[in-house]
Amino acid sequence: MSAAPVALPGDPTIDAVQARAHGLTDGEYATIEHILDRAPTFTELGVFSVMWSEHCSYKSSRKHLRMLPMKGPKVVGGPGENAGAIDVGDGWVAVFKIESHNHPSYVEPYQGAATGVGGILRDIFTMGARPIANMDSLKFGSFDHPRTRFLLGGVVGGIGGYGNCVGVPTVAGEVMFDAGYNGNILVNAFALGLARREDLQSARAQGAGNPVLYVGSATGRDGIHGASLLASAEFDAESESKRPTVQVGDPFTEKLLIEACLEAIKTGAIVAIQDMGAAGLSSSSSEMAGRGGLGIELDLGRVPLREANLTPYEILLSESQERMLIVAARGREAELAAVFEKWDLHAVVIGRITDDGRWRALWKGQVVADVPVGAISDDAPVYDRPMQAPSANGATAVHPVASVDAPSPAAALRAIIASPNVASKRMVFRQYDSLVQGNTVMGPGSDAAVLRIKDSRRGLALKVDSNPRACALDPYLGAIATVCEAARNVACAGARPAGITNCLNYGNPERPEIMWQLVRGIEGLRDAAIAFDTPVISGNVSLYNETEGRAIPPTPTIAMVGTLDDVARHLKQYFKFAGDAILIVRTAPSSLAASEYADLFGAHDQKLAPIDLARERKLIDGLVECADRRLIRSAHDVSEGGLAVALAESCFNPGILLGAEVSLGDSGHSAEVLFGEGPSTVVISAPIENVQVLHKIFVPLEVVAIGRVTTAGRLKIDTIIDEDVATLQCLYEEAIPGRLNQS
Amino acid sequence: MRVKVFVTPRQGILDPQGRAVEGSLKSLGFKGVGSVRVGRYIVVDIDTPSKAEAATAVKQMCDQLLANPNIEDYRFEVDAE
Amino acid sequence: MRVKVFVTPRQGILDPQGRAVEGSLKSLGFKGVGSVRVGRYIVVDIDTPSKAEAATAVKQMCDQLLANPNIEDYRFEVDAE
Amino acid sequence: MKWGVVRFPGSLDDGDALHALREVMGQDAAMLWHKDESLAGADCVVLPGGFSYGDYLRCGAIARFSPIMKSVAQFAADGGLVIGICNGFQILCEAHLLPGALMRNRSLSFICDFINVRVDNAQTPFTRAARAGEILRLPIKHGEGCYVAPPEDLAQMEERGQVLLRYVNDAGAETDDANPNGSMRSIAGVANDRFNVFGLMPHPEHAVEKMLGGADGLKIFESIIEGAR
Ligand SMILES: Nc1ncnc2c1ncn2[C@@H]1O[C@H](COP(=O)(O)OP(=O)(O)O)[C@@H](O)[C@H]1O
Ligand SMILES: [Mg+2]
Repeated sequence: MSAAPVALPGDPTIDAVQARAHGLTDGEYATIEHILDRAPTFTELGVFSVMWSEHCSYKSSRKHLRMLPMKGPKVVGGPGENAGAIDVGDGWVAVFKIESHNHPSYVEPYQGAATGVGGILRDIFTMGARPIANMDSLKFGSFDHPRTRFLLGGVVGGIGGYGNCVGVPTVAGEVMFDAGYNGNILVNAFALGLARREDLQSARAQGAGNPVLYVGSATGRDGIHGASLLASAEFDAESESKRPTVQVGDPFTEKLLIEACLEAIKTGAIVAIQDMGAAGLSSSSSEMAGRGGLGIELDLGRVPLREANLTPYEILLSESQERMLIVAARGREAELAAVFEKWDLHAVVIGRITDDGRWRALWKGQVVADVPVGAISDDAPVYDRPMQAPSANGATAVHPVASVDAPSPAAALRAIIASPNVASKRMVFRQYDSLVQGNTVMGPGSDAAVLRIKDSRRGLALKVDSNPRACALDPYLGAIATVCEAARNVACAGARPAGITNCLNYGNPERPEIMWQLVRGIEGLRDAAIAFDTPVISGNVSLYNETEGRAIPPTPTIAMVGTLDDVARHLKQYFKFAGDAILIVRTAPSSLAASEYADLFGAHDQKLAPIDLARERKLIDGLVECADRRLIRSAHDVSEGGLAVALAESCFNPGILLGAEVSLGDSGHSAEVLFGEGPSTVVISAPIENVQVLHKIFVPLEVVAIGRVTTAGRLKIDTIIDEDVATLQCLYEEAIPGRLNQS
Repeated sequence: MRVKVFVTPRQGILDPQGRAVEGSLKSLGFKGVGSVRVGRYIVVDIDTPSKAEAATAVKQMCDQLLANPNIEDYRFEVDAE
Repeated sequence: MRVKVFVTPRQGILDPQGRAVEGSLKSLGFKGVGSVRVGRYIVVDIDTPSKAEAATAVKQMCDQLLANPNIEDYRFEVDAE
Repeated sequence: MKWGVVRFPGSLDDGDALHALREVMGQDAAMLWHKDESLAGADCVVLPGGFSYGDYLRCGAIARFSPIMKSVAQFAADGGLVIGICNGFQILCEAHLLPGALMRNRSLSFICDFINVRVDNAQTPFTRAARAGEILRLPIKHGEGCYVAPPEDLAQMEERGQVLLRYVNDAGAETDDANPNGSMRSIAGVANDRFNVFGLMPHPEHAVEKMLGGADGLKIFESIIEGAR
C-alpha cells in the first residue's frame, strides 16, 4: 500500500515558511520535497524536523567524527548500535556512553539533570547490559553568579534523585565553576553497564511481520521539539517562549524497565530493542527499521497516552521518558507481555516490521505519514561547515597578566586549595549513593573510581574529565590534555586505560571559529586515543551552547574506562605509610598556562606547552606496571591546583593522619613548579627499597625522589611551605559548603 | 494572617507520585477512584496589616520559591486569624 | 466527586522542610514571616453516588495510606463536580 | 538457618543483602517476591533497602500493602525474626511493626557516607555478637532517616532497651555532629518490644567485605545466626 498520506483537520499548510518555523532550512525543505516527490504532511514535516535536527542527525559533526578510532581488538559491537562495548575479560563486556542534557538542565535543573541520567541509563540497558555505575560532569557559571547556587542545587539534586532511586551508584564525576558557563551550564551524564558477551542486544530490526511493542510510561506532550529546538538552536529569550512541556523523570518506572527488559531479553523473544530518546517514537522506530534495511508501520491509535487528544504529530515527536520500543519474534508477544506484567508494566503491540523500506504511520485507519525509512534515519543532510582559526594563536580566553605582587607559596596554596574548582566536591558526591550494588572498591574522592566485577578477580576504573581552560587556549592541545588526564586518573588507580566515550560541548557550528574549535578538538581526541590504544566506543555532540551569541569555552568531556586484572592491586591517591619515599614522575616541566593559579593570580605564561604523546603513554604504562608489580603504595595525578595541591591531597588519607616532607630544590620554588598544571606529573609513594627500579620503569621520563611520608601531620616543602595537614584539609573540605551557607 | 498555598503538578505534566497513589488506592480495593494528583500544602503565618498586602507578598513567595513555574501551578487563600 | 486532602506535620513534630522554607523566605527579604509548615495536598477524583460516601471512603484512604498517624494530621473537603 | 530477602518493586539493595548472606557468609538465602504470600520457610526475613514504589507519597507507605507483608506481619506476630534495613526499616514503621517514623533528613538532602553507631543493647537476637557499647562503622545512604517518635513512646522504648543502635562520634559519644540526619536521641536502629523485629538505617549488608570499606556489618548477621543455633 502507498496511498499518499492525508492531512488532518487543523493541519497548517506546509511550505518553506512552515519548514523554517520547524528549524529546517529552505535547502533542507527542498530536499524533503524532492525525496517525497510531493510536499510533506504536517506530521511528516514534524518528523523530518526532529530527525534532521543537529541533535539527532549530527549533520555538522558527522563528517569529522569519522576520523575517530572506533575499532580495536577488544571492541565488541560498536558503530551503528546505541553504544559500543569493550571486552573486559571472563566473558564480560562493558557498555558505556556519555550524553549531554545541557539545555534542559538550564531550563529546569532538577528534572533536566534527572532525565539526563534516565536517558543515558536506557542507552545502556537497551544493549542488554545491567547499568552498574554513573558519573557526572558538571559545568556551572562562576560560583558567585546569582543563578549558580540554584542551578547547582537543582542539578545535583536531580542526578542524585534519579540515580539513587534506580539503584545505580554514582561513583565519580567532576564539577567546575567558570564565568564562561554563566548563561549555559553543562550537564554531561555517563553510564556504564556490564553484560555477558552473548547477551548483547541489537537495535537492528529483522523479520518482516515481526510485531513492534511499546513498553513503559504512557505518552504525553513532554519535550515536544525538545531535541530540535532546545539542543539545536542557540539559547535565547525566543527559545524560552518555545519551551516545551518539561519532561519529568520517573526513576521508579525506569527501575522496573531495567529489571523487566533484562528479564525479557533472557527469554530470547526480543529481536531488537531501543529506548525512545530524543525524537522519541520517530527516531527509535525509523532507526531500528533503517539498521535492518526494512520498513516499519505504526498504528498511532494504539500508543498508550497520558492525556487524551494528542495528535499524531505530538505522539511521534513526544519525548516522554521511560519508554522502550521492542521488535519481538512473531508469535512470542505473549511471553514478553507476561514478563512486563510481572513488573507492572504493559507491553502493547503498536505496529509491525515490513519489507517495503517505508516508515509509515497510521491514524484512525488512514496513513498520516509515509516516507522512505532511510530518508529520516540515514539520509539527513551532512554539512561540511566552513572553519576558521581565530587570529591570535586561537586563544579565545583572555587571562589576566601576572598580578603585581604574587602571593607567597604558602598563601597561594591556602587560597588555591579553598577555591571551588580545586576544593573537595564532597558536598556534591555525598548526595549520591555510591555503594549500591556492592561493587564500589573506591568511590568518589580519589583520582578514579574502582569497581570490582563480581565472580572474578577483575576490576574497572573510571573517571570523567574536561579542561575547558586549556581548550580555550588551544582546542587541539586542550583536547589531548583532557584525554591524558583521564588516562592518568585511571592509571593512577592501577588500571590500564581500555576505552573512551566523549561528549563534545561547543557553541554554534555555523560560526567558522566554533567549527574550527570542534574539528581541532576531534583531531586532538583522535591523536590521543590512538596514542593510548583506547578506542572511542561511543559519544555525543552538543552544539549551540551559546547565550546571546556568547559561546561556552570549547569543552570536550572525556570519560575513560580502564581494566584491572586483579582488582586487589588497585591504588588510591593517599599516602599510606610514614617513611615511604615520595616521588614525582614527569613528562615535561609544568607551566602555569590554563591553571587555577593563573585564574586566581594571573600569569604571563598563556601558551600550552606541546605534549609528547609517546612520553604520556610511557607514563601510563609505567603506572600500570608499578601497580601490577605492587611496587608503589599510592599514585595521584597532578591536576587542578598543581603539585602543591596534589601533595596536600595525598596527605588527606581518610584512615590515618600523615604528612609529607618534601624538597624541590631552589629551582622548585617557582609558581610554575608548585602550581603549574600541565603537562603531566604524577605523585607516587613507594617503599624506599623500590625507588631504584622505579627509575628504570619510567625511563626516559624524569623521576625525582622529592621526600618522605611523615607521621608529623604537616606538609613541608623546603622552607617555603610548612602547613598543618588537618588545617589544609579543613580548608579543602569546608570551602564549598562554607561559601554556600554564607548567603 | 495565615496563608494557605496549594501547589499542584501542572496539567499535562507527568505526576508519578499521583499515579503511584492512584494505583495503590485501587489495589487497596477503593471503588471509583479516578485520577490522583499529589502536590504540596504550605501554611505560612505572615504578619501584615491587610489581607491585600499578605496576598501580594504570597504571590511573590510562590513565584520565587514555593512553586516551580516549569511544572507546577499554585493558588492560595488568605484567612485573617 | 473531587476530594481535596490536606496532610500536615503534627504539631510538635519537627518540620525541617517548613523551617527551611521559612529560612529562605526570610533571607529573600520577606517581612513579617512567621512559622511555615509544609505538608501534602492530594486531589482525588472519585466516582461515588453521594458526598457522604465519598467522605467515608476518603477517611479510610487517609487512615490507611494518605497520612501517617504517627506524625501527621489530615483534613479533607469533598466538593461535588 | 534459612533467610528470605523480600524484593519489592523499587528494592535496590535486595541483591546486595542476598550476596552478603550467600556469597560472603555462606548462608542459605532466597529471594522472596512481594506478590507472593509464602515466606518459603525462612527463619529470618530481610526487608532490604531501596526506594520501594519510588518512595512516592511516603517511604514504605505503599510497599507496606504488598501481599507478602500480611505474611511478614503474621510471621512477626508468631515471634519470627524480621530485620528491615533502610527502606525496610521505613516499611516496618509504616506497617506499625516498629514504633515511630522516619522523616526527611535534617539537612533535607540525601546522605551517603560511612558513620559510627554504638550498640546500646547487646542482649538481642540482632546484636548479641557485639559487645555493649561497641562501635560499628557502617555506611548510610538515605534521604529520609530522621527517626521520630512521640516522647512517651521514646521513654518507654529506652526503658525496655529497644534502642539498639545510636549514631556516635569516634569517641563513642552522641553528639549533634555525629547525628547525620537529626534523629531523636541519635537513634539509628530500634527493635519492637518483643525484640524479634529490628529496623536500622545503616546498611550492614554493605559492610561485609574489607575491600569494600569494612566488615563491621557482619556482627549484625552473625548475631542472628548465633541465636538460631
Ligand atoms: N559531580 C561529581 N560526582 C561524583 N564525584 C565527583 C563529582 N565531582 C568530583 N567528584 C569526585 O571528586 C574527586 C576529585 O574530582 P576531580 O578534581 O575532577 O579529580 P581529578 O582532578 O583527579 O580529575 C574525584 O574522586 C571525583 O570523582
Ligand atoms: Mg586526578
